[in-house]
Amino acid sequence: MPRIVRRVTRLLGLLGRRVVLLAVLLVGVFASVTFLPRDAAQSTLDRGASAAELAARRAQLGLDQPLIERFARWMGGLLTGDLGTAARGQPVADVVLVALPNTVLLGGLALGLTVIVAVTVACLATLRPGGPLDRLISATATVTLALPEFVVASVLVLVFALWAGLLPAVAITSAGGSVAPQALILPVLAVAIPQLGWNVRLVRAALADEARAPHVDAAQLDGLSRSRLLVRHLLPGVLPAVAAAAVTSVGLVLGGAIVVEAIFNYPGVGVVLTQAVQDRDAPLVAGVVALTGALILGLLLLADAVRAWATWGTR
Amino acid sequence: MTGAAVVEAAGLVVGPGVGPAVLEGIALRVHHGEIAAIIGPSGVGKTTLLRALIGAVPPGMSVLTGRLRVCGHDVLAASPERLRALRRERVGFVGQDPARRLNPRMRVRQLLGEMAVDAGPDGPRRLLSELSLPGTDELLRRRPGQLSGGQQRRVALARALARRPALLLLDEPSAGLDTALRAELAELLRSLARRHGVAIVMACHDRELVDRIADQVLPLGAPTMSRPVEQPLPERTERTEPGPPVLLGHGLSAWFGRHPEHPVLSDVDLRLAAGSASAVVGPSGAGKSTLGRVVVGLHASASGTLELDGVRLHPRAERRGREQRRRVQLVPQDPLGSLNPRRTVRASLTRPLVLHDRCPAEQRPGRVIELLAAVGLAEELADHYPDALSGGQRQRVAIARALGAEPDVLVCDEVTSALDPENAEAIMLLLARLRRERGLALIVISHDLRLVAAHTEQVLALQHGRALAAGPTTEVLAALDDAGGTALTDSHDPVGRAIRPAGLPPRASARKDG
Amino acid sequence: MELTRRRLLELGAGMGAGLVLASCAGGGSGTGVESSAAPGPAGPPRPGGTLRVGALGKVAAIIQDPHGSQSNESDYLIIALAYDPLTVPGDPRTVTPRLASSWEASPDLRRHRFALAEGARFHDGSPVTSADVVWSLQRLRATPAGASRLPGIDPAGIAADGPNAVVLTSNYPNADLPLLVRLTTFVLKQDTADVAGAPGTGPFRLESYRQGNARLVRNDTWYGGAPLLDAVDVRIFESPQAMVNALFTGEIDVASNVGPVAARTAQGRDGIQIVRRPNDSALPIVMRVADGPFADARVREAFRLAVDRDAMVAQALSGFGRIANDVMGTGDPAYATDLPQRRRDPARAVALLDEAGFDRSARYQLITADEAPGQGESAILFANQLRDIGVGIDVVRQDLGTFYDETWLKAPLYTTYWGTNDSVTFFASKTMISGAGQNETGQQDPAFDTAYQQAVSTADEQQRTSALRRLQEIEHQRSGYLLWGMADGVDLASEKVGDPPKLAGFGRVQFERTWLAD
Amino acid sequence: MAGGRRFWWGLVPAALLMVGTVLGPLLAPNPIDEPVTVPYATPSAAAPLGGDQLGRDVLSRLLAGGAELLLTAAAVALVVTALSALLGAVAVLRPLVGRLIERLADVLILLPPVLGILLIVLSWPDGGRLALCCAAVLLALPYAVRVVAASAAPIASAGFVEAAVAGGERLGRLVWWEVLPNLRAVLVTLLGLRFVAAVYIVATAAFLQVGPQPPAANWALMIRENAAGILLNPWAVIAPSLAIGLLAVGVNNTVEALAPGRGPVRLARL
Repeated sequence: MPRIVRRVTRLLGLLGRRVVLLAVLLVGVFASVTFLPRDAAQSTLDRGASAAELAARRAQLGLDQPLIERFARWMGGLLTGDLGTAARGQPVADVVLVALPNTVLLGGLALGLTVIVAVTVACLATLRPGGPLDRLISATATVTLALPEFVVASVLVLVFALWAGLLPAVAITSAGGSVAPQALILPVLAVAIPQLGWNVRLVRAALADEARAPHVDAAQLDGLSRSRLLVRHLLPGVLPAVAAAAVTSVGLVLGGAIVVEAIFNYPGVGVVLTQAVQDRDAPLVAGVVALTGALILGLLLLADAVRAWATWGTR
Repeated sequence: MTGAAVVEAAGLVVGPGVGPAVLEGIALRVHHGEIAAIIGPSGVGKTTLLRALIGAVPPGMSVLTGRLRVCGHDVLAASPERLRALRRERVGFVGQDPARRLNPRMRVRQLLGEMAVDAGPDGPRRLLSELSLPGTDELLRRRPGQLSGGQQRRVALARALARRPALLLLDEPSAGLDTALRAELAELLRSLARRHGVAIVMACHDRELVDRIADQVLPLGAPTMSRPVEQPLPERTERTEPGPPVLLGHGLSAWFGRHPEHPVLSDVDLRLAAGSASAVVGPSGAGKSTLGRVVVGLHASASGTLELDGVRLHPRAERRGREQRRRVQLVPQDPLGSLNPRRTVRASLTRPLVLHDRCPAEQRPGRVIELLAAVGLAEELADHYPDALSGGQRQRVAIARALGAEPDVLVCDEVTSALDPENAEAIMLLLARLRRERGLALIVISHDLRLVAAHTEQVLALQHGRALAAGPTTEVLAALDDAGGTALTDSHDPVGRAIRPAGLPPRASARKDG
Repeated sequence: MELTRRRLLELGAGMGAGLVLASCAGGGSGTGVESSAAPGPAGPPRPGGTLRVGALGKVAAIIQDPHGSQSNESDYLIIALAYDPLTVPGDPRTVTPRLASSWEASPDLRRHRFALAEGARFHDGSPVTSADVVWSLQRLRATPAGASRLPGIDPAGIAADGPNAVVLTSNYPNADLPLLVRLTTFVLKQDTADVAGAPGTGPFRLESYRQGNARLVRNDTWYGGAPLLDAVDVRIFESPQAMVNALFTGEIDVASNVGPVAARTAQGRDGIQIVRRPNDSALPIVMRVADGPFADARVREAFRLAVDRDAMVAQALSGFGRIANDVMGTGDPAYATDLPQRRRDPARAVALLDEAGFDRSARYQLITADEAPGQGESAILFANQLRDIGVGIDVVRQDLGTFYDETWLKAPLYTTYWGTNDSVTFFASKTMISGAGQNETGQQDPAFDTAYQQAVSTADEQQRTSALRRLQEIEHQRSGYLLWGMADGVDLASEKVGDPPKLAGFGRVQFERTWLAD
Repeated sequence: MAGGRRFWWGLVPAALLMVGTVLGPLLAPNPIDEPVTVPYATPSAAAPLGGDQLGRDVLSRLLAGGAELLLTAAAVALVVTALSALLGAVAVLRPLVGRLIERLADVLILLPPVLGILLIVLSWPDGGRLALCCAAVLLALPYAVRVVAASAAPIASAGFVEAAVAGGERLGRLVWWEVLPNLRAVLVTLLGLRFVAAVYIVATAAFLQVGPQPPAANWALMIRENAAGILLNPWAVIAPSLAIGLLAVGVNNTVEALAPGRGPVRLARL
């Protein structure tokens, strides 16, 4: 089947290009953290440390070497899986690999929730375009568009944790480091809700476009029921758009996680990232971006595969 | 054929409610086993009538007055559920362009199974055999994209028949079928009507099919749009002496993106004499349009030499000299997109005058009037917007705009393909007249061999990007006709014209080819 | 509220001028404790139960080295439970024995001999020897902050005196040495290679540590008597808001050092004990004495009269604190309570400013940072109050990194934060004597310097008290510090927590007597 | 123009809200930085919405806090829309530029936007509001250009543009006269969405304590500052939260009311 081979090579080519892009991004991030005012030595040493101690610390952190050399060494390490050491001495890999799974759990659940709810809500809106439900959905979608995560999180904590006392206000990690399930509910909602607005509008627009396709008009003339029309004739055509929307949400979900983790004291990588930026810790920041970037690359590949599968027989 | 009529329509008026109605005073009675044909030029409302029969009038229009009963139900007063049941069990509708009306993601087995009355596993197989299609598993597993044009049309028909309908509505059933398949279709429809008692109503352009099987014929009135200006159709434009070659192309090749290994056009030579009209023909995908785009400089990834009066032309229009860009002009294919919807006709025509400063500022309004007259359009059209004009009028304005630059070479890329026969003929005559009066050299890209034979002297036939034959039109066409005649037609475009459903803009993603 | 190394640094040097030998009788004025809202559990203390304690800290800044500088309160709490220093803060004696059961100084106040407690053992059962203590103190002295944590003690000055005693020799007579070793002189086994989680001698043993959270179980063989709790779970919290929410929804039992707003929120809820620890932290406004617009003492006096101290305590600390009298070290037993308390006197302030030729048309910058709850708010309020005497103040907020690099010790007018204020001489030695390590006001005052020397270098009680009095008079009269009030340290605890720690400052880590009602 | 009733229903409340936000500072009953009551006081006559962390009147700060957020977000939205219109049109006419923009958009998917804000604003020490605007524009531009390019593609391949190119028109004229006029509906809708996205970014930046600093009255800062006293006076947090939501909905409805109704346009990301 030459077509399979051609399609796979195209996907790999796409992946290859994106890996290069990730490398470019890492250069940008590493350099920008380094150029921030004050450097890692000043940020992590005690106040009132003497100039000598400062110089010694800079030498220890390698800050006295040229940027290109430091970045080359770090990237070299990246290839062999060694993410270098953070400004405070712990290996970057340990810091990130402990925190990243929690953020992936939070982000993954939020993304899943967002996509499922967005598709169902968009379908409901499409059943009666322009109807009261459709207008209500687009209005609420607009509201959630604008509400930043910390606003949603504050209100959720106030209502469900402090007033109603139903859910824990804070994510408590058990000894093994995993977060109790009911402590996940509010953070996931806080990250998912701001994403809902975008995804509902996108899927709604994709459904509206697909509804104008001739084969949908033909299906209507065949007297198919509304729900069958939606599931068998509209939704398959919309999958690529849903996949694309979900993937672009990943970056935003990660951004949201950073904000929500501080409020729920959630042991994720977001908190590590903000502190790393305060500490001007280039290896740690670049390490986090590398791992999250790799994660997003995987998801992008998945979305491409979905798009390729969805348009398999039609070309 | 006695018994209750399957379709009873009287005094039907369908229209947008404001302005002239599209259909007036329609009366139709079709009994079981009877075949009715609706005939008339395109755009007169045949499809609208067909859709009205099952209560699916196109958006923006409605059935204003009249009585309509189908299979014993009053369609106009039916509730949505009643209407849905009627369409689901009693009426099968097969639209034009089946390639786009079959769900691209469903396999043939599902397409038929979804509507089938007898849900047995071999139901789809029997349906396919009825339509002389191999009921093999391999075919049943295919998706519409993997079927030929003819196969797609028959699968669509099979899907309509799967529900054992009492009434079958067909829109241009014979389009895209070659002569043999059209004969089979006629047989099938006749047998459906006679043996299974199915009432059939079809909108059809194909006189032959109508004469052969239609029991009654419903002609719809002439189109209400403005009458195009035309002189009587001379048998052939008289031949003028071919002048010195103005445009020479040698070893022209072109490809898409960064894949020169799959060229769309390879090693084509082109010779265009001043004042001559040469056509470029060939099936869709042969590279006709690509050649035109290379000539006007819209296709950058091309190679080979192109010379205007001996001076080399850069493949990209932006890099060509101002005078070179003035002397070669393009008339685009799709009338819907040939004019900027946000600009009045006057603004569109004034622009070339300014760009190539053909005349001082104060003379420009007068010049616009002349251009409109040259293409046979009334002066007051100047202040209209394109959406107020018909397809034919828009193509004429596009030609006028090209003339504004007083070019030496005019590339017409399928300018008649979206027009009905009468308008197409008028445009070709207009081009012929302009050629004579202004010594224009014409490159006419078309798949309408009848027009090409009537109005061009030279022809270049392309197939799969290669030059098949070149030379005087009459000899080349005759030679190719003897060689089986199918070389120049293709499965999609019949000898007649593929009517693109008016009003539907090309979907954004449609790639430009052929 | 972000924690910084700075807070730990000042505690390292120890504080309080308590008499070296005799435990001073008079209780400190400010160490009284009130707790409102729910009272503690009634009945005798009972053993058992796991106490879940929340403490502030950044996951990115976690550190397990007892001799390192812990910027997280959570890390310090974990270390203070698992390891023992020589002496610890106490009430009423500000220096109470821990690993050192007793200590005495040579007549010239330079050689201090500490006797080790009987039966002190490491968690792995091996006894504590003077070699372990010497090795630990040498290691502490070698850290970058070592010199300021053991001031005046060179590495050579740390030596064993037999198996159960250690002698510290100071370069200058220093009566405060037992006080200085109170909080960072944690003792480890000699030549411990990996200090993280190494066996300690404290009341609890470290069982597990993960990303800043830790579980410590009771050390039954603790020489100070086995604690009542089975175990202590320490939870790290990035923000006080998250910690307080966790307490309200019952996920932790104690929220340590939460600040005034959380305390007021707790007043509205039942089942929450509010533990107020007065004189916990100072939020002075620093006016540079050496140069700039505040070099003239009259201008400083005018600013000290322009501040509305009661309004500051009410608005910035929500009432959880007391007004102060511009003298640092209010928790010191020898604090001069009889100095005249300054009150708001705008008219006098304006007169003084004009007399000093102060330019009231210009705008001045008051730089602040969010280091402690109430600090940012106090700056904004002070700027408003100064508008009443016609002085335009722009409040500039900086992040902590920039603040400590560009503002601290340099700017003419800024706010700062000092924790645990039970020693006047500590502040004098740290910030006000000429050449002091952290001279925030740039003060060079010979009279003040001689008063300080007399206070620390005499063994005679009478001489020491009069020198301390003289010191505080000068500070009250012309120092650069405008100390408008002292914030209470506030902990919140559920009603079933018995005997929560009640000491100001870092006394809050002492959970060895705490117990849980069932 | 969209249907009459829907037009007024969307426009009037939104316009009122926006005018109220801009004129807010003038309507504030109490000075915005003078404490009028006890910190986190519950609503009373002196302070209808209670006190904030310093006892300042929440209502006054609410009225004063909107103008800055609205103007910053509007500025960012306008710049992003204008730039993306030009770049989008050029992208479809010059495939090379198109591919470059595509790569940039791909890179940005990999970068968490919050980190982007932090890096840009912190590298501009006292950039304050301007730094925040530049960060917001830089982060939003690639996606916006993608939206415009997606809508401009069919126009660029339309006959009249190709005829113009063949006829010798230069790029500038093609963009300004041929492509952009046909993108009016898309651009107006894009402006609405960009505004909503800008409100999100400016508010999140304030939460991360970059950009405008206390004691400025700013809705996002209010939410962060008063989070500690959320149980004492919930209004100190709920009021600004509602305000942010209503402002965004108001502006978006205004834009949708103004945009010529062309059905839901294919919208892309933030």
